[in-house]
Amino acid sequence: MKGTLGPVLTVILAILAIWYVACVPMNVREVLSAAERDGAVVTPTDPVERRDAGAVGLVLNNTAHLGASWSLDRAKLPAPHQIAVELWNTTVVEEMTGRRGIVNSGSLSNRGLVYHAGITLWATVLGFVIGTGLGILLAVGIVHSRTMEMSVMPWAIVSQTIPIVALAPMIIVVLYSVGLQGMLPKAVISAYLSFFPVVVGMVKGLRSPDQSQLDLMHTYNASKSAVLVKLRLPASVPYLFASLKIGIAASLVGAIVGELPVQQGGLGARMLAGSYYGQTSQIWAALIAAAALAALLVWSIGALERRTLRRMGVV
Amino acid sequence: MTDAVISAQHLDLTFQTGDGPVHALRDVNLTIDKGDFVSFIGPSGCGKTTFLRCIAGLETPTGGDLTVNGMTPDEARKARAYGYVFQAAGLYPWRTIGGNIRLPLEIMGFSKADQAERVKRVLELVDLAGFEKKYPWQLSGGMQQRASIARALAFDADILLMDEPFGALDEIVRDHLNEELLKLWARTEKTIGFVTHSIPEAVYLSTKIVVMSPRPGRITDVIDSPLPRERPLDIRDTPEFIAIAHRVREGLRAGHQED
Amino acid sequence: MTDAVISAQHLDLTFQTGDGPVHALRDVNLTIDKGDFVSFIGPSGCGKTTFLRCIAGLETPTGGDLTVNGMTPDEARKARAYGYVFQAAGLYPWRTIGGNIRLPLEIMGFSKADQAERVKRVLELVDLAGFEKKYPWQLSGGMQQRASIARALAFDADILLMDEPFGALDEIVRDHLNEELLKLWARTEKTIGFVTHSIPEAVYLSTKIVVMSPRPGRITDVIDSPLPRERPLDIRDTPEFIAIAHRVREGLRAGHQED
Amino acid sequence: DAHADEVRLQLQWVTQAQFAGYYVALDQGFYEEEGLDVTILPGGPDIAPPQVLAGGGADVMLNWMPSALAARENGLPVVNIAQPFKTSGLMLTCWKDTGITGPQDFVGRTIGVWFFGNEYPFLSWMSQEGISTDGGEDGVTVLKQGFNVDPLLQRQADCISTMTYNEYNQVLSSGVSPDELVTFKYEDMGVATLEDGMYVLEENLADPEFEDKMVRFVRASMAGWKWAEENPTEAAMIVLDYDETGAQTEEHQIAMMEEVAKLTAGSNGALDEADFQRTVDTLLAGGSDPVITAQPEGAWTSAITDAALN
Amino acid sequence: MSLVVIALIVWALGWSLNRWLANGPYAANRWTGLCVAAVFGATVLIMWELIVRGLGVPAVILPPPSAIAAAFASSTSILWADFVQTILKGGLSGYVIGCGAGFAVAILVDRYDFLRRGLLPVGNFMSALPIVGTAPILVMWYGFGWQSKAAVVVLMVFFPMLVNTVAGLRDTSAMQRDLMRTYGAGYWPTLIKLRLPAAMPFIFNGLKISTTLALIGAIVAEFFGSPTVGLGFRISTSVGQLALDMVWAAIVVSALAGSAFYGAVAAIERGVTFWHPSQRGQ
Ligand SMILES: Nc1ncnc2c1ncn2[C@@H]1O[C@H](COP(=O)(O)OP(=O)(O)OP(=O)(O)O)[C@@H](O)[C@H]1O
Ligand SMILES: Nc1ncnc2c1ncn2[C@@H]1O[C@H](COP(=O)(O)OP(=O)(O)OP(=O)(O)O)[C@@H](O)[C@H]1O
Ligand SMILES: Cc1ncc(C[n+]2csc(CCO)c2C)c(N)n1
Ligand SMILES: [Mg+2]
Ligand SMILES: [Mg+2]
Repeated sequence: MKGTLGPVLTVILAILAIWYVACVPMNVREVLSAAERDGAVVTPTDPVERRDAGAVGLVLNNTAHLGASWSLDRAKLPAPHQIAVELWNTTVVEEMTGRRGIVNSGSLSNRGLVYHAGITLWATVLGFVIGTGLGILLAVGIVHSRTMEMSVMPWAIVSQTIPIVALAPMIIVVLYSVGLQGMLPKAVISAYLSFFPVVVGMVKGLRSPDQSQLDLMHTYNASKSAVLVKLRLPASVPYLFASLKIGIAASLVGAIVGELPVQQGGLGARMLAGSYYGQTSQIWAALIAAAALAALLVWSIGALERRTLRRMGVV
Repeated sequence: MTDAVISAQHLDLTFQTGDGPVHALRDVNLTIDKGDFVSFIGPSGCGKTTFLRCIAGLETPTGGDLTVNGMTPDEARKARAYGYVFQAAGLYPWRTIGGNIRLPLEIMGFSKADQAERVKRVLELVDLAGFEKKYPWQLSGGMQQRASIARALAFDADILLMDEPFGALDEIVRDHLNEELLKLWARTEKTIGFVTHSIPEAVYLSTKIVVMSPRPGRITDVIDSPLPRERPLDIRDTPEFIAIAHRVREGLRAGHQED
Repeated sequence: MTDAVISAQHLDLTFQTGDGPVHALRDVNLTIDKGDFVSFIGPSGCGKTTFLRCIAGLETPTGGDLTVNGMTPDEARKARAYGYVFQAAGLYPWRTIGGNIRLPLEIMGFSKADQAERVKRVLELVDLAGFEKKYPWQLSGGMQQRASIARALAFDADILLMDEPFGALDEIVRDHLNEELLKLWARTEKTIGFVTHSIPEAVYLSTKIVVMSPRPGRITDVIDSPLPRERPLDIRDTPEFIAIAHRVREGLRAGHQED
Repeated sequence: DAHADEVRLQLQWVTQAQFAGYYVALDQGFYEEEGLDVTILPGGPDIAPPQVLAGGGADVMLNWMPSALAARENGLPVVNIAQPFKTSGLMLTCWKDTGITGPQDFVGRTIGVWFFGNEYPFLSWMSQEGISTDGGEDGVTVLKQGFNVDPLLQRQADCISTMTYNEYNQVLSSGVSPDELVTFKYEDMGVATLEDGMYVLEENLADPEFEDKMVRFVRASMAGWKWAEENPTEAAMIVLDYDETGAQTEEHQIAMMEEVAKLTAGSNGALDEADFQRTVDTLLAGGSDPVITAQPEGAWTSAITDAALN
Repeated sequence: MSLVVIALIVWALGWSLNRWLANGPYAANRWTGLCVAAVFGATVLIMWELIVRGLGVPAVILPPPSAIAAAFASSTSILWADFVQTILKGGLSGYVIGCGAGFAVAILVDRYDFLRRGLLPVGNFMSALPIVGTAPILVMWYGFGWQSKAAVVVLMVFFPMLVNTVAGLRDTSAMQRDLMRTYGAGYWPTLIKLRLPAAMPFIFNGLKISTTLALIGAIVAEFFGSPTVGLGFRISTSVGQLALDMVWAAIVVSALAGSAFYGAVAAIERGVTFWHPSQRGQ
C-alpha cells in the first residue's frame, strides 16, 4: 500500500490527459457534422467522404471547428468531466432535488445510481452466497470421493467454456417458467459464475495439508470429519479467500448480465438503457459505478480475510 | 522376549510405483524392549522412515510379522499406543501452542478439564510453560520442535516414535534438545524409536543403534550401546563414544559402497 | 599482507528492517590469503551468510573496509573474480545440467566451442560426466550440489565462495563431497570461503576456521588449523582433530550462552 | 380484491409508451374494474416473449405477427386474440447523401436490421424485391443492429431499421434534420406486417374460464389504449411512473405516445382479416427462403374481441 | 413418468460403474480418468433426454440432446462459418493481441517499479469494468465486424495476462537472482535467462484463463451488434426464432472450441514448462 498513491495519481492523470486528447479524433465526425449544421464550412464537405477519411486528417484540416469535442451529447467518447457530471447528477443531485430523490420522496430515486447499485449488490451477494456454498460443498465432495472428482472435475472445466453470459436471457426465461422471478434468476447466474473459482480454490485448499499433517491425524486415528474440521478446513482458509475475491467479482458480472434482459433496474439495466438511448455518458457512469462496486466488494472480502487470518493467528 | 514392545520378523515392504516396484524394506528383524531408546541411522532412502511408519501403522508391510504391544500396528494405532513426532515440527499454524497440544486430546475425546491439565503438564515437561497462548511462528525452531514433542506426549502413550525431529535445527540447538530429550526419556521411561542422519546424535542418545543400508532397505548392524544411561554432553569426546561412532560410520560406509 | 586476497577491516553492517535496525556484522576483521580454505561457523543468524555476501558484493557494508583482490567487492563481482555456491544447489530447473553450467559462460560471452570444452572439463572434475543432458530434478541432491559447484568453477575464478553448500545432504553423501572438495581445492589451488553449521565439516576442510557469534554478528575466534593439507576421512578420529573440534565447540557455546 | 383473476402480460420490449395502453389500463383501474389482477412484465433484448409464454411465465404476450406465425410453424401454437395496432410503424431510415432513393439502390449497401424474430419483415421485403441478403456484391450487407441508432449516426450502416415512434425520433433528436434522411415505411412499400398483437397459447383458449378472462383483459386494455390516445401526455407520464430503470425521459415518451397513437388509431382491437392476409401474403412471398411455408390455420380468433367489444 | 424412473436408474448405473472404475483395479490406468468423465457425461445426456421426454418439457424451453445432435449435424456448414467468424477471427486475433499487449506491458511494468505501483491498481480497477458495459461502446467504436469483438477480447484478456506475467517475473527466488548478480549479469541477460523462463508457469496460467475469457468475450460482444454470422449472433437469433436446438448446437460448438483451445494451450504449456513440479508429477 505504501508508496502507491503518487504513482497511482500520476497514472490517473496520464490517463485523463490521453483521454481528453483522444476525445478530439474520436468525436471529430460528429463534431464536424454538428458544425456543418450550424453553417460552418468543413473539409471535406461530403459526410460520406468524411466517413472514409482518417480521423487525424480530419482533425488537422478542421482545427477551427473542434470546440465541441468535449461537450457532445452523444459523444462516441465522452470527456471525463462529462462522465463526472453525469455521476454527480445521478447520485447527489438526483437524490437531493429529483422528484423521486430521497429528499422529496423518502426513498432512493430509480433515476439515481445508488438505487440501481443497491439492486445489483443484493443479487450479487445472494448469488455469491449460493455459489460459494455449493462450491465448498462440491469441493468437499471432490476431495473425499475419487469417483466424484474423476466424474465431475473435467465437466466443471468444460462448463466454463459455455458462454453462460450469452445464455442469461434464456436461463431467465426458463426460470420464469418454474416460477422464479425478480432477484433469484440474476442470483442463479451470479452463483454459476462464482461457483467455479470457489470449487477450484477449495479443492486446492482442502488438499493443501501435506502428507505429514495428514499422517499426524492418522496417528491419532482421527475420523474423516475430524480431519475435515480440524485440518482441511482451517488449512483451506487462505485459498478460500483468494477464490472468494475472484468469485465476488464474477458474481457481480453475473448479476449485471442477468439485469440486461429484464429491464427492472440494476446497473446492468442502466448500462443497457444508456446504450439504447445513445447516452454514452450514462453507460460510462454505470460502468464506473460497477467497477467501484466491484472494488468495494473485493476490498470487503480482503478486509474480512485480514481479520479472519489475524484471528486464526496466521499473521 | 517377554518385554518386547515392538517386534519385527522378516518384515518386507515393496512400494508399487509408476517406475516399477521399489523394495523399501527387506527381511527386517528387530526387537525393541520396553524402555529402549532405539536410533535408526542410514543414508537417505534406506527405509528408516518407512520402517517407523510401519510401526505406526501408517504403512502396511507386504510381508513378515510386526507387532506393537502385542497387537498389529493398526490395532496399536487405533489404541493410540504411540505418539509420533515428524521431521518438521508440523504444528498447525492456525492453532496456538496450547491448541496444537490440545489437538490430539480433542480428537481422542478427553474432557475439557483433563485437556487443560495435560496441556499444562506437558508444556512444563518440555520447558515451554508460559508459551501456551503463542502461535507457532512466534517461537524459534527449537521451541517449535519441543512443542511438537509435547503434543506427542500429551496423551501419554508408552511409545514415542520420532522421525528426524531435529533435522532442521542447527547444531547447538540440536545439542541442547538432545540433552533435554534424554532427560525426558529418563523421567518418563518411554520406549523411543528415533530416526536420524547424524552419527553423533544417534550414538549420544541411544541404547540401541540400528544401522540400515539402502536398495533394498535392510538392517546391516545393531549396536547395543555400552554407554551409561546418564550422559553429559561431553561424553562425546570420550574414547567409547568415538569407538561406537566409528563402528556406525564403518557400517554406513559399507552399505554405501555396495551400489 | 602481500598475499591477502580478501581483507576486511572494522566491517560493519546494519540492516534497516520494519522492526528497527538489525546489527548483522560488527567490527569484523579478517584477512584471507591466496590458497586458504576458510570456514565460517556459528549459530544461526550470526551473520555468516551476510559476511560471505559482503565479500561477493551482494550486500553493501555500512561501515569499514573490504577489498577483494585489491578491488571493492562490487568491482570484483563485475570482474567475475569469484564463483559462488549457494546452500541449495539452485540449479535452474528448465536447463539441463550442461545448460546450467553453460549459463555463466553464455552471460560472460565465452565462445561456443570454449563453452562446450569447459562444460566437459568441469563435469569431469566433479565426477558428473555423462549427466550433461539430464535435468536437475533427475539427479540426487548430492549430484545437484556437485553440478552447482561445477557451475561455479566453469569460468575459472580464483575465489570460490560457498554458503552451506552441503547443508541439505545426508552425512554420508556429505562426507564424500567433503573429500572431493578437498581434492578439487588441492588440484585447482583456489581460495575458498566456506560457510557451515557442522563442526566436523569445518575442522575437516579448513586451513582457517572462523568462529562467529550472534547479535551483533562478530568474530569470536580464528583458528589456524595445524592439520596437514592431505586429509583422509579418518583424520577425524585423531586427537588433533578432536582437539580443534573441541575448541570450536567451546567457542560456539560461549557465543550462545551470552544471550 | 382477493378474487381478482391473475393475468400476466409479457411485453416485447422495455417499458415505454409503445405499451402505454396497458399501463394506462393498469394505472386507471380498468383492469381492476374487470376483476383482473394484471402483472405487466417488461421485456428486453433477447427475451423471447413466445418462449416465456411456452414456459408458462406469462398468459398473454405482445408480439409482431411474423414472429408469432414463425413460432407457430416451429411448433408453438400461439393465437392472436386482439390487434390494437392497425398500422405498422416499422421503416428503414437512410442517409440521403448516400444517394438512395428507392429499394433498387439498396444493392451494395449496408443495412441495419433487428433480428431476434424481427428480421422477417425485412427479409420478405428484400426477397420480394429480388435482392439477396447474403452479403454478396449484388445484394445488401445486413448487420444485426443493436438497440440504438448509433450505426446510422456513426455511418456504419447506410440505412437502419427504425420505428416511427421511437428510433426515428432519436435520430432527429441527435441533431439530424429530416432533410438529411430518406425513409421507407413498410406500410408505404406494401410489405407492412402486423405489429404488437396480443397472443395466447391455443390450448389455453379451450378453457372457457381463460377465454372469459381474456375477454375482460382485451376490453380493459382497449379502453386503456383509447384513453391513452386521447390523453397522450398523461399516458406518457403514467408510463414514466412504471419505468423501473428510470431511464426514460418525459420529452421522449410524450413524442413516442403521439406517434403510437397514430398507429393504434385505426383499431378497436379487432383484427382485420384483410390485414392478416396481407401479412401472411408478404411472409409467404419470401421467395426461396419464406418465413412461413404455408397459409396458417387458426392463427387468430375473433372470438375474444367479438365478446369484448359488444 | 416411467422415463423419469428409467433416468434415475441410468444415473444409479452410471454412478456405480464410475465408482468401480475410479476405485477398482483400473484406477491407476491413464485412460480410466477419460472413461469416468465420459461415462458421467453420457449418463447426464441420457438422463436429460429421458427427463425432457418424460416430463414433456416444451422443446422451446429445453430441447432433448437428440434434437440438438440432429440440428448440429444438419447445420454443420452454418456452424462452421460461425466458428470461423467468432472464434478464429474475433476470438483468436483478440487473444493474440490482448495477450501480446499484456505481456509487453508486463515487461515494462516490471522494469519500472513506478509503473507497477501506479498501473496495477488502476488496471485492477479497470479490469472490473464488466464487458456487458464495454461491449456496446467497443461495437460503436470499431464497427459490427470481428474487429470490435477482437477489441472486447483484448480488453478482457489484457489484465489477467498482465497480472500473471508480472507475478511470474517476480517469482524468482532471491538465490536465483543473486546467482545472476554473481555473474555480473545485467537486466537483459537476467530477464532472458532467468526471469522469463521462471515466469512461464504464470504466463501459461494467464494464457489458459484467457482462453475461456476470449471465447466468452467474442460471443457476448456479438449480442451488441454483428454481421449475420457468428456464434453469438446464432445463439441470439435462434432464441428469437425459438430454434432452441440450434442454440444448443451453437453452445456445443463453443464448448468444443473452448475445450480444444484450452487443451491446446495446456499442451503447449506441458511442452514449455516440462520442468515445473506441477507438470513433472504427471
Ligand atoms: N509412498 C511411497 N511410494 C513409493 N516409494 C516410496 C514411498 N515412500 C518411500 N518410498 C521409497 O522407499 C525408499 C525408502 O524411503 P524412506 O522414506 O523410508 O527413506 P528414509 O531412509 O527415510 O530416507 P530419508 O533419510 O531421505 O528420509 C526410498 O527409495 C523411497 O523413494
Ligand atoms: N536482507 C536482510 N534484511 C534484514 N535482516 C537481515 C537480512 N539478511 C539477514 N538479516 C539478519 O541478519 C542476521 C544475520 O543473518 P545471516 O543470514 O547472515 O545469518 P547466518 O549466520 O547465515 O544464519 P544461518 O546459519 O541461519 O544461515 C540475522 O539476524 C538475519 O535475520
Ligand atoms: C433484441 C430485440 N431487437 C429488436 C426488437 C424489435 N423491437 C420490437 S418493439 C421494439 C421497440 C422499438 O422502439 C423493438 C426494437 C426486439 N424486440 N428485440
Ligand atoms: Mg525419512
Ligand atoms: Mg546463512
